[in-house]
Amino acid sequence: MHYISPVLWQFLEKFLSRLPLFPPEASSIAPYSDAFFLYLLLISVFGTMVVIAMVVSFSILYRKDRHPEAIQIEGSTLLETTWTIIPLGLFLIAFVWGALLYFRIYNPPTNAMNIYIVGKQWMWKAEHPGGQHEINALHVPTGKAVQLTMISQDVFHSFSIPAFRVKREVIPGRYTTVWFEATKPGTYHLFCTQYCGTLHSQMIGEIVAMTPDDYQKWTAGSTSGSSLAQNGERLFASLGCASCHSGSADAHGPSLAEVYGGKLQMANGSVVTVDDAFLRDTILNPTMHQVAGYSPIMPTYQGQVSEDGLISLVEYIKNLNSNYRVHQTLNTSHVETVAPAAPAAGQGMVKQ
Amino acid sequence: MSTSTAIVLPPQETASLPKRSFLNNEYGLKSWLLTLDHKRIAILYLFTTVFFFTIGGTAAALIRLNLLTPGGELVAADTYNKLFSIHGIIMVFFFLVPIAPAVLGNFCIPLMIGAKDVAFPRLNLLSWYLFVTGGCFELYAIICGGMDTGWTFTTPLSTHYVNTNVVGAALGIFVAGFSSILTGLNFIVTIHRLRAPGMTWFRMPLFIWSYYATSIIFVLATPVIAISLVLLVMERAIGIGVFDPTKGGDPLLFQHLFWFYSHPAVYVMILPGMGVISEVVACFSRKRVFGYTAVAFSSVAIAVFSFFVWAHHMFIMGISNYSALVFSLMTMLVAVPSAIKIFNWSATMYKGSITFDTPMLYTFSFIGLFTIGGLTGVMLASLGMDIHLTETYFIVAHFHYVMVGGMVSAFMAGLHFWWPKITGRMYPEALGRLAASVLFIGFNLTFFPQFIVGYLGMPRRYHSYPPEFQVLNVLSTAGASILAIGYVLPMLYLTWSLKYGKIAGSNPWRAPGLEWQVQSPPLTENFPETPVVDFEAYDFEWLANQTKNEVQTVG
Amino acid sequence: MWLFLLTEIMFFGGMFTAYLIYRIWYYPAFVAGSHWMIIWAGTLNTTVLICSSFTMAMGVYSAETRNRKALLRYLTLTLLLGIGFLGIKAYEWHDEWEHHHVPGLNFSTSDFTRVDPRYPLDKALPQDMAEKTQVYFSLYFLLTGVHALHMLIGVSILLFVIYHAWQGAYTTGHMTMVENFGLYWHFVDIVWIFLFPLLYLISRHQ
Amino acid sequence: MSAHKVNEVLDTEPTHHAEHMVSPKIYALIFGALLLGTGLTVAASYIEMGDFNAVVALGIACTKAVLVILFFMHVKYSSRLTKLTVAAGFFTFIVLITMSLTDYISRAWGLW
Ligand code: HEA
Ligand code: HEA
Ligand code: HEC
Ligand code: CUA
Ligand SMILES: [Cu+2]
Repeated sequence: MHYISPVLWQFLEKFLSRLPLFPPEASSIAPYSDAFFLYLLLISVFGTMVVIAMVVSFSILYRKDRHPEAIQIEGSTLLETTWTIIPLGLFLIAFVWGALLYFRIYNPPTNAMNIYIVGKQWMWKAEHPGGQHEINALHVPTGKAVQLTMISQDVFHSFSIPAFRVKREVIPGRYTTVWFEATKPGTYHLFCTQYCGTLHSQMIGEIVAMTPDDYQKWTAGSTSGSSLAQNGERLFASLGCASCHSGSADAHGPSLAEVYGGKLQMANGSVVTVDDAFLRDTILNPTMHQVAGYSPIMPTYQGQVSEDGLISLVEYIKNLNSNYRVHQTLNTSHVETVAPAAPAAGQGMVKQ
Repeated sequence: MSTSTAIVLPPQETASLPKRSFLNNEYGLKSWLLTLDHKRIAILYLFTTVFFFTIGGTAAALIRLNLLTPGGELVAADTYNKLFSIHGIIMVFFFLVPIAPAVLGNFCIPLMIGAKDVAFPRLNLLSWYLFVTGGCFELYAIICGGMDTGWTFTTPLSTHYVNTNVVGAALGIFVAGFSSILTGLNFIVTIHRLRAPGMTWFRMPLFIWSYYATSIIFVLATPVIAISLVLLVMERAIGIGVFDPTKGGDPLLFQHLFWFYSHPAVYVMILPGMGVISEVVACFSRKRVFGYTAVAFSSVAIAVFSFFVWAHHMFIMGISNYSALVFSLMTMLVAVPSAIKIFNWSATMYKGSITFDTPMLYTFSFIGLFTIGGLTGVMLASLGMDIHLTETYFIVAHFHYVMVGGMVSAFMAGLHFWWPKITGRMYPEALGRLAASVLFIGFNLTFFPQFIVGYLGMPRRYHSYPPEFQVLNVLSTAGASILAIGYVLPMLYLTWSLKYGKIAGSNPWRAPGLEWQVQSPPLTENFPETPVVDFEAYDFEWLANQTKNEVQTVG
Repeated sequence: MWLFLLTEIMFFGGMFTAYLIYRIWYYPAFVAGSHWMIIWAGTLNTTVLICSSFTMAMGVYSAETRNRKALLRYLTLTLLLGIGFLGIKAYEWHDEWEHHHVPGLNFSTSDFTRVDPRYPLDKALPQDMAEKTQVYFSLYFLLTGVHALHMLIGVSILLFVIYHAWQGAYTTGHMTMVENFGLYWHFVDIVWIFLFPLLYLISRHQ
Repeated sequence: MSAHKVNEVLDTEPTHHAEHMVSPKIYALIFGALLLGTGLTVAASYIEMGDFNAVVALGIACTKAVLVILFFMHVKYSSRLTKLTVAAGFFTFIVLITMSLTDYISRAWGLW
């Protein structure tokens, strides 16, 4: 080849070296996903082959030259049932297998570390619990389950890491979660896969999976001061939350210590699990999540806290093991305890 | 070739077109634009849909050209977004949804059931005008800025964040939707009321069964997209808060409503094709379709089940996991009737006497490509797999396999099959076979690489992409140019054949359907006298007796 | 004709679905919103529509019995009742406009964040829920608006039908037009029969 | 062609050839019932019944609708086909609502 045309050769070389046929398997879920894909591929190839075999062999056997006179056949119930049952069976296996995989991918293990993702036109922002911020990049340790809690500030986006075989829609107004456990250190693609406007194709970034040691170094090297929870604490004080959620017996609101992860009895009789989405929602729409035994006096904080702020608050409440810190802030920011600062702006029209 | 073909053309030296037919009954533009004849309306539709196809196809060509290089140097990002939105909207709402029902259905249904016309000829003409009006809105929207929402109009993007001509586009679809509704209505009533004496339900060609199923979907599903578009326009124009998360609305609700129509609509796009395939397979195998009842009922089953599966487009969009389960299961169920059909067609060839004319070649490519497309659909329907595959080029490949490889192939099969009936002339057979092969090769070259690049993770609707995907994209673009030849070729030779094609005679394929028992092109009133049907569908023995006392052309 | 009505069912179906879902979500807002409906107007309108349905049915009957005069009389009555309905509806809309209850164009939550003087027992809605009354009113205007549009179309067709009936059509045995129009009219009536309780009544008391 | 076959064809015709004329008396009766229903719902809405208010109101509305459909719209006297058509319409309507609700209701159940 080489002596025929160097240009052609170069071209081919480049061509082939740029022809990946299979994405890297870089998360603990990827092998499972690929195994399932293999199954689907197999039944598809099998089904296609059966059809092709029928069509080709009949075309050869019964073409007009060989078989000038057609023999009329009505049909066959036996055959009909066979080719109803077999595909149905194969499809149902696919359904069960797929469902199991789905729940595996969308149900984070309880010990996962949490990273917040905010999507907006057209960038990704990641917020680590330690307060590190990243734009269009995400550093994660290998060998550790990482849960992403994601929200969009404007339109639908979708957070996709092909190498990890995970993807989840990022929705305005609601947290969604996805988790993965990276297995191989490396840099992988991060795509926004839901069409989100002009620069949709620029809403990309990279996932850097690093060994736990490297990750440790990275976190240490890129802290920007206070952690998320610390930010949250500050907000908790300045927004006046502490005045009602002081944890003392005569407080207007329930104590928030250790509330995360537990179950709450609601005023309308239902029982909910307190997760990130619930915390966010109660801050914005307290009336829709009335805790039993309290009156609906909590003001809405819609339009007053940014998504980042909400994330900090949520992170703070999640880590609130006792009311000690709340009392601390209470003592330091006494001004706000008199009247909750927020409702003033809440009166009248709040419209964008 | 002469031994292996079923074409029995009349002796060409003496043959002539019938003196009187629907084509030369009246002349002048007015006689076309105000016609109530279903056959002329079909031809009007043919012109308009082909017109829209060229627009959509041009957009596709630009998309593929732009994706030749990873940087997307050809057009700017927002132009690219407009291109694929135009491509999707035009191709779906103004080409594929109307093409099969309105062109082939309009032409064939009355002929096949032995009726003079459809039940409401005026309504039929009105639907064409609605369609054209909708199309004009759409063209207006495209010219005045275009729209860049994608064909799915996802809220809140379409309501609050883009500033292109979404309202115009939505209105266009809204109006065209009424055209679909009226067509569906017309067909249902026609099939119920106007069957010739003796044409019982189980003597109807399978073509009619599948059009019946299609019409049901038209009538029941289209209004839902109409209302969701109304909501969308209201929200965009005056800012009501039904889908807007900041006002307490749920943006997902729009998708529920949208897909409640659009999933059944994908079966609108395939069922007519399945009807065509049944006819063609039977004719060119010279055999009754294997398992007639199974095929007939599977059409209806597809139509019914298609209403239960819409949320499979939303598996990762934030619907609840439980409901994802339900919808995934239903999707698996709806895939089965399609499998039944595929197997029955294949089995029809068993012990047949097969010839390989152009329609049959297109049928083969339908069977192969639709099977691949459908099975990849099953992959998408499997929850865990969908997470990885959704919103990538895998989906793009899936739906082009079913829509282009499936339905467009079937339409081409049908067009070639009925071409002699419509025009009275044959298309050039050798060119036809060539075009069918070119299409098949070009198609696979275009879209098979997209499966791979999709599994690699390349997202759809991307104006530029990481360089390692380039090779596959180059292949795909190369395929698209072959594909373009494959489409332009039939356009050319079909036009050519209008004047120079061989005279076809009334039944060149020696097919058994009622439509083949009249002259081609048929009379305006279709049948000189009401036919009485005393034979089963695909009754080749009856046909053999019949041909002994040769069919006559009137006039 | 029935097939066409199927289409209509599904057309309204989309909106009813939306209504149901948001009602579950934002129950208090829907209650508060419906407190602002003018109940006498709604009741009156329901009655008007039912009357018009009755006169329509009688019109069809007169066509069946080939009684041109009666047909004309009943059709005209139907027409008047239909116009009456639209008038009352317009009055209501005007009222809602005055109260700033039209989302998107003219909306303010102030009516809902304070205690409603007519329902002193009810508490005022907290701000976040008050915002959600917009959803209620959006749906209210959509549902009634689309319904009124249907009435408007119905009235226009009715004019046409009356004109033909006046010329003596329909009373000679060919009455499909009247019959089908009757079906349409009854359908529009049925939609209102559901809209009335959903929008006006079922939250009266909480 | 045998007479039997002709019948078979005619049976599937949706027109009500053997038109059953509903007498004005029945119309008046239904009319009265509808007015009564309206009065009842309005009255019922002023009685505190908790969740039952909605049930009662919708129950009455459904009854009224059924009356209109059966008598004013002649479905009671129409062919099986018409009945089937009407049923199909309501069926899809129910499908739309219930299947959407599967999502909305079970969302609150949270993750697995
Ligand atoms: C003509 C149009 C058409 C048709 C017929 C289909 C048919 C099917 N589609 Fe497809 N689909 C689309 C058009 C169509 N689709 C479009 C346009 C989109 C994307 C929309 C967008 O987002 O822009 C889409 C997207 C789409 C999705 C959403 C993906 C996502 O967004 O995440 C899913 C998921 O379930 C899906 C599934 C299916 C299934 C299960 C079928 C089934 O009906 C297929 C049934 C057929 C077969 C199964 C093949 C025959 C079977 C055999 C021969 C048996 C084989 C034998 C053995 C296994 C032994 N489709
Ligand atoms: C019926 C439906 C239909 C048809 C027939 C096609 C046909 C084709 N489509 Fe289409 N496609 C869709 C429906 C369809 N598509 C939809 C619904 C989408 C999703 C849109 C969205 O994301 O919102 C899509 C998206 C889509 C994409 C993804 C864009 C993206 O996500 O970024 C691509 C990319 O390759 C593509 C390519 C093609 C190609 C190469 C063809 C070819 O088959 C076309 C071949 C035809 C021609 C090339 C034209 C023939 C030439 C002439 C008629 C001559 C006249 C022209 C000149 C003289 C210039 N399509
Ligand atoms: C006026 C007093 C008041 C203020 C100020 C207030 N809350 Fe509350 N909060 C309440 C009451 C009362 C409840 C219980 C009733 C309910 O759910 O509405 C509550 C409930 C909650 C809950 C859910 C119940 C639980 O136990 O998990 C959370 C979370 C919460 N508040 C967080 C906050 C945050 C964060 C802020 C500040 C940004 C804040 N609150 C400000 C009074 C208040
Ligand atoms: Cu964000 Cu696409
Ligand atoms: Cu679908």
